[in-house]
Amino acid sequence: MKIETTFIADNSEWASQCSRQPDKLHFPITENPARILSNAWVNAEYKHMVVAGDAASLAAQPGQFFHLKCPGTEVDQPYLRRPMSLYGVNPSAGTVEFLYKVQGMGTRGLATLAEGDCLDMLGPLGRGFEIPDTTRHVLMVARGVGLATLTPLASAAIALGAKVTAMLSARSPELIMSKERLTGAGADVIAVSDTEGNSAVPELEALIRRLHAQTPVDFMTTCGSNRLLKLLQSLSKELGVTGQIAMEQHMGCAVGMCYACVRPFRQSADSEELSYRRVCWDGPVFPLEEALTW
Amino acid sequence: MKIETTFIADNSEWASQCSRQPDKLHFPITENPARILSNAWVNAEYKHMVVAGDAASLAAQPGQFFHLKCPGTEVDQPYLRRPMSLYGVNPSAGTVEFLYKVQGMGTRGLATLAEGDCLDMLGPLGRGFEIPDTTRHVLMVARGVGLATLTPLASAAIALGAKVTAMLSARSPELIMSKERLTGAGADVIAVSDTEGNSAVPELEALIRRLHAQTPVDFMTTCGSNRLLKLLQSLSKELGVTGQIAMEQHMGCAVGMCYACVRPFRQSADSEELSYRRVCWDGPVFPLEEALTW
Amino acid sequence: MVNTTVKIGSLELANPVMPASGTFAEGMAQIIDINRLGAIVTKTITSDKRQGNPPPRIAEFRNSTLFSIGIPSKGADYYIEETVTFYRQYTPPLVASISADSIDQFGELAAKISVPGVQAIEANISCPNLKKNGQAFGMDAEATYQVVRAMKAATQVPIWPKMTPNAANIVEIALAAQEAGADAIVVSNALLAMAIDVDTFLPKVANVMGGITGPAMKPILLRMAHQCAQAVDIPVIGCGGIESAEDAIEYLLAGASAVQVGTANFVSPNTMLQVINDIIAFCERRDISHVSELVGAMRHHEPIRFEGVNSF
Amino acid sequence: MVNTTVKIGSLELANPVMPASGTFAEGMAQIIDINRLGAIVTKTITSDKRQGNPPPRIAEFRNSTLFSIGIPSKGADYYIEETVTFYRQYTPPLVASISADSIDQFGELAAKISVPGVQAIEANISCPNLKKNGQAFGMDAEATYQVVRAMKAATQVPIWPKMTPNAANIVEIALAAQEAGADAIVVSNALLAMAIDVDTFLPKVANVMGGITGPAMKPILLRMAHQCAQAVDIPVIGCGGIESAEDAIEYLLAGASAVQVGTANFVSPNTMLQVINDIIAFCERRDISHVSELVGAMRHHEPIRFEGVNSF
Ligand SMILES: Cc1cc2nc3c(=O)[nH]c(=O)nc-3n(C[C@H](O)[C@H](O)[C@H](O)COP(=O)(O)OP(=O)(O)OC[C@H]3O[C@@H](n4cnc5c(N)ncnc54)[C@H](O)[C@@H]3O)c2cc1C
Ligand SMILES: Cc1cc2nc3c(=O)[nH]c(=O)nc-3n(C[C@H](O)[C@H](O)[C@H](O)COP(=O)(O)OP(=O)(O)OC[C@H]3O[C@@H](n4cnc5c(N)ncnc54)[C@H](O)[C@@H]3O)c2cc1C
Ligand SMILES: Cc1cc2nc3c(=O)[nH]c(=O)nc-3n(C[C@H](O)[C@H](O)[C@H](O)COP(=O)(O)O)c2cc1C
Ligand SMILES: Cc1cc2nc3c(=O)[nH]c(=O)nc-3n(C[C@H](O)[C@H](O)[C@H](O)COP(=O)(O)O)c2cc1C
Ligand code: FES
Ligand code: FES
Repeated sequence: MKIETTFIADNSEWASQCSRQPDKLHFPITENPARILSNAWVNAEYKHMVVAGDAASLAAQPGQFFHLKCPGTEVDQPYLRRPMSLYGVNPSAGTVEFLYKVQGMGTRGLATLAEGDCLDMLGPLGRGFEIPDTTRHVLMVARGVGLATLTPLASAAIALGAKVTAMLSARSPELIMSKERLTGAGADVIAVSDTEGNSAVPELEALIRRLHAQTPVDFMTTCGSNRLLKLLQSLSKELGVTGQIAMEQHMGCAVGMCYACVRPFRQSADSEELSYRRVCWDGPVFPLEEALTW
Repeated sequence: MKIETTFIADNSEWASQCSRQPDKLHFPITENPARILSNAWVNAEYKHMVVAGDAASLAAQPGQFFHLKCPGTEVDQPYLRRPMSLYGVNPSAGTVEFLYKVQGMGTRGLATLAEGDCLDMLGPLGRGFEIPDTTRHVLMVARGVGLATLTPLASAAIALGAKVTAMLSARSPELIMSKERLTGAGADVIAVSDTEGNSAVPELEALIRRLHAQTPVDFMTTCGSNRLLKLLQSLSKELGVTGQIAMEQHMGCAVGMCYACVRPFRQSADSEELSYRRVCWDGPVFPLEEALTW
Repeated sequence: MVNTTVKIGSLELANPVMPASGTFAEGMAQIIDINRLGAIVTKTITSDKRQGNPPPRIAEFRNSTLFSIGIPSKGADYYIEETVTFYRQYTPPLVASISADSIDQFGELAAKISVPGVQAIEANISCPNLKKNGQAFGMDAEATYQVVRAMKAATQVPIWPKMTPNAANIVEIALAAQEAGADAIVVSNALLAMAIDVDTFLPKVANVMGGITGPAMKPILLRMAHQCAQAVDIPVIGCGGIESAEDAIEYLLAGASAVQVGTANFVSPNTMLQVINDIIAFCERRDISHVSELVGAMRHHEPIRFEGVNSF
Repeated sequence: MVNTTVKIGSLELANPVMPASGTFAEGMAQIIDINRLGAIVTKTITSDKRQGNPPPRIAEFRNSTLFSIGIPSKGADYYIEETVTFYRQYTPPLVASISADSIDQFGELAAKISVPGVQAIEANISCPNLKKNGQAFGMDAEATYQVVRAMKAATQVPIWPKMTPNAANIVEIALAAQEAGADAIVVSNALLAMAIDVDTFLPKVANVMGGITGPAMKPILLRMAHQCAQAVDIPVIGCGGIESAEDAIEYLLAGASAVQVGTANFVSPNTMLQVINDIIAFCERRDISHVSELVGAMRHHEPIRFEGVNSF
């Protein structure tokens, strides 16, 4: 894909303050110093960050992600960037959102950002979800971080005219996030949790079968969890429903250059032939039936 | 030199908060997390830092120094410590003072320290000044950073019953520091500067000769400057006055282990035989007549 | 106006900055104007298709990274049809990087990919992951000589062997490459390294060992580039740990005629353009009219002046 | 109670932590209780007196340092009279480190310093600064064999040759050392490196090249320690970039029986004691009753489970 451009990237501009939004419209992916609008805790483990996006980042699609340069501290110096899914984008408000779990050096650094600070973000990256235009009922099954990735898909599907059922699973009810956001977008939300004792795979399976019996599901998505992947793979096969999964892998470049982020995939459904694909560039969203459980 | 001790160093203690002063009395040199009492600018280039010292550091002598672990920032991570002369010590108040020029990565880090912060300081280190007990008149000639090193010598010499004349040289009168402190200690202060046009070597030489004619100088000290060293070396030889110089060199360990900080010295006055000595351990104070100009 | 052109043998580059093999791909064209680069260097390919090493393939340290990728390759046909076609849309010369299992295959692959659009071929004789314990052609002067000879015999396209820093006698190997007719040498690839997770007792990359790259490695690889530049007459292209113009200038001062930027492209895809801009600014500040004046311009400390006293 | 003792041949150490040669001296006894160390290793000496390299001798990077010290030495007599006498006041075994210009001199010096109190002799066959371009005995398996043989013939004291990471074939050299009767090997000394000040165009150390040390080097030197530990039967003492218990444990997992701490002693003289304390705490947390259980305990990634599907 050749990008038509006479634009000469001026990096002094790029490197300068985040208040300036350099004109990089010619490039679909930008390394953009974005201004933080807010970065608040949603529960004990997760933060919700809203930034002012440039034109390129405002074109982000559900399932795509950004590669974030996490600020260092005296002790932590995260050398590489960290991938984060698009949690929301609002082109008219000019905002891009992330929902992230604070767990290691990089995300601890992200958590230190305050309103007005600068976040160097590279993106949007990867291939997002591709829901067939004819889709009538999307089932999203998400746990933990997977929620951040799936949430923006709901509005997109609803905009297509589809019904969306979001099954949210978490360790405890307090860790269920995005319920309001999903309901607000018009999705039906089913929340389950380990402490309530209704999040085991057999129970989810029964739930999905009931749902499908009521309003047939014709697109299934999930993210991250191995046991959810297994469940959806077997159901999608049995019920003849297509679907996609968003995968994760440790990344170097996030733009398809380093081949660090590979995972094995089947060439096609049921194929015995495997090959590595780059999560960052060939994905992170892949056909459900080609993913390998691990 | 064997240190008598049954003390087992407990590093968890050392590594803990700076508010605690671990009992390390048995060791003459400690790696001590000291609390910052103040750290203020004295002019556009220099800061004056006061810390709460432990027992070992309160025993510091003029001419000795500390090796300071300078805090890092997101961009700067000074890996090694930075040597800083003792600028003042007050055992009864429990304070140790530094006067430092903010110039590079390490000193920029030091400059970020605020009251209540922790400074990991190793010391006291090196061999300080040794003024013969019979000394009657000490001449100190200092420029820039050299001042920090020589200042504590004034009170020590005065305590010995000697008269002290301090010649302070700087680029401009605003950069003359410690005048009050020296006068307060009982020293005569002569301040010269480049902008006033009275700091050239021939003028200083004439000044010293006049001073010596009035009240014979019997001990000369200087620090850091090559042209001042040259001047004092020739005068000390001609006038038969002994003296010492405090030298600087880039350091690794500061405790005589790495041999990074060597400079060439004469074996004795006028000797043609040279050898390297460690500024940190054999010095930083050396006999005036054995130092080499550079 | 600073003249930034450099000559690498018969090839003139608009400026001395290019990517290091394996750290650049088509995706970069969606982020920066790759027409501003001195050259384009692609990921090493083999003649056949290969999958590379199992994941995890990457670990991160404070100032460097450990990669154990292997040489995943879509093969020579894909390269000629897709990769070369893609880069022919752009102006900088395209440098292909190849690897092979035998000396003959190095020659064959060089011949095969000498298609219009390929303006130099890097010989990756140094990939630390491909051969057991990193023992590759580039560890040995004779094997290096043979590989370069085979490639030179097979094609008119300039050949740039890329040295491995795991070799002790890198100067000897550089001389062997020159002797065999190399048009330039790239110094160098990545040092073999490893790391273990002390919680799980597992190696941080599945392959146990990988190549360590990034700024922390610069002083070692700079030393090697300097040693090679002092020994050979052909141009040396410096590579290793470059993330700023100062780093690139350090390599030029040490004797390199051009530089390759690797891992820094991952940290910031704008790095190479920034390096070019800042080299120009550096030259302007110091009244250097041609970047090539920096090449080999390192000075030396004068012996300590003992002012009439005899040294010991 | 965690048992921290380790055996290095016939020598039993109270714990596996000791200083690296050249990074420890008498001054340390004024700061920490050196009786808590596993062993004491002194700076390399030569038989004669030497001044070492001209300053500047040091440059600092973000996570490593470049030292070009040479081997300043007060000679063997001073060592025996002053240094050994000093350390005999302390309990940990004293390990002398020696260097020489010829194989015979290595033997002679080993014999000379085999005085009561010296409990092992490290052979610094790897000092990167002493010989031109760092070419030292340790670059060559045959020379290493000869040096160790000469020393073993000259003394009953255990001999620990210290490998140079600048050698490509470190395993071959380790095997040669073992063959010659080495009681343990230390892996390893510092990699040769350099840096140039882009303002002055001067090298950052007067000698142009020096040894690069510190945490940034750990992944490379750990790899070498692991390779050697897999090849030899004698104990490997790991060295390079250790600044925490985790670093030390990484070396143990990779197969080292003990470790040496170098540059970290400069950053914090308490490092070694901290490492000892934290290794004990680590073992307690994980119910490891003897530190030596960690030696070589690295596990391996299982090949990707393809769940019934044939692998490619
Ligand atoms: C495409 C994609 C989208 C993602 N979206 C989100 C999201 O929206 N919200 C969220 O909370 N998390 C998300 N993650 C996971 C997130 O990238 C990791 O939590 C983060 O990198 C951890 O970095 P750290 O330094 O805090 O943790 P550490 O554990 O200290 O990281 C160490 C190294 O491992 C890598 N790493 C650790 N966990 C992961 C992981 N799960 N995936 C990839 N690399 C990892 C880090 O990038 C770093 O290089 C996503 C991952 C991918 C690949
Ligand atoms: C015994 C001794 C006492 C000193 N006392 C004082 C003092 O009281 N006040 C004061 O302002 N300065 C003093 N200095 C100088 C002070 O150590 C340096 O200014 C400081 O190390 C600079 O560090 P930086 O990172 O800010 O500068 P940079 O220039 O970034 O330092 C780079 C490297 O060079 C070393 N370095 C730079 N200049 C010197 C120098 N002059 N001496 C030794 N190493 C240097 C640094 O330690 C560091 O390793 C003293 C130096 C010595 C040797
Ligand atoms: C992810 C990755 C992949 C690489 N692949 C190749 C390769 O295919 N061929 C090659 O010659 N070098 C390869 N290298 C080495 C780089 O070209 C370069 O020599 C090395 O990274 C040192 O430069 P740096 O420190 O700037 O990264 C690779 C490096 C990385 C980080
Ligand atoms: C200042 C300095 C001096 C050294 N001198 C010697 C020496 O005399 N003999 C020796 O075998 N190694 C010497 N070394 C190398 C260290 O013993 C050690 O092998 C190296 O520093 C790597 O360990 P580190 O990363 O923990 O520092 C020296 C290292 C430094 C930093
Ligand atoms: S992270 Fe580099 S190819 Fe995916
Ligand atoms: S700084 Fe290490 S000996 Fe002086």
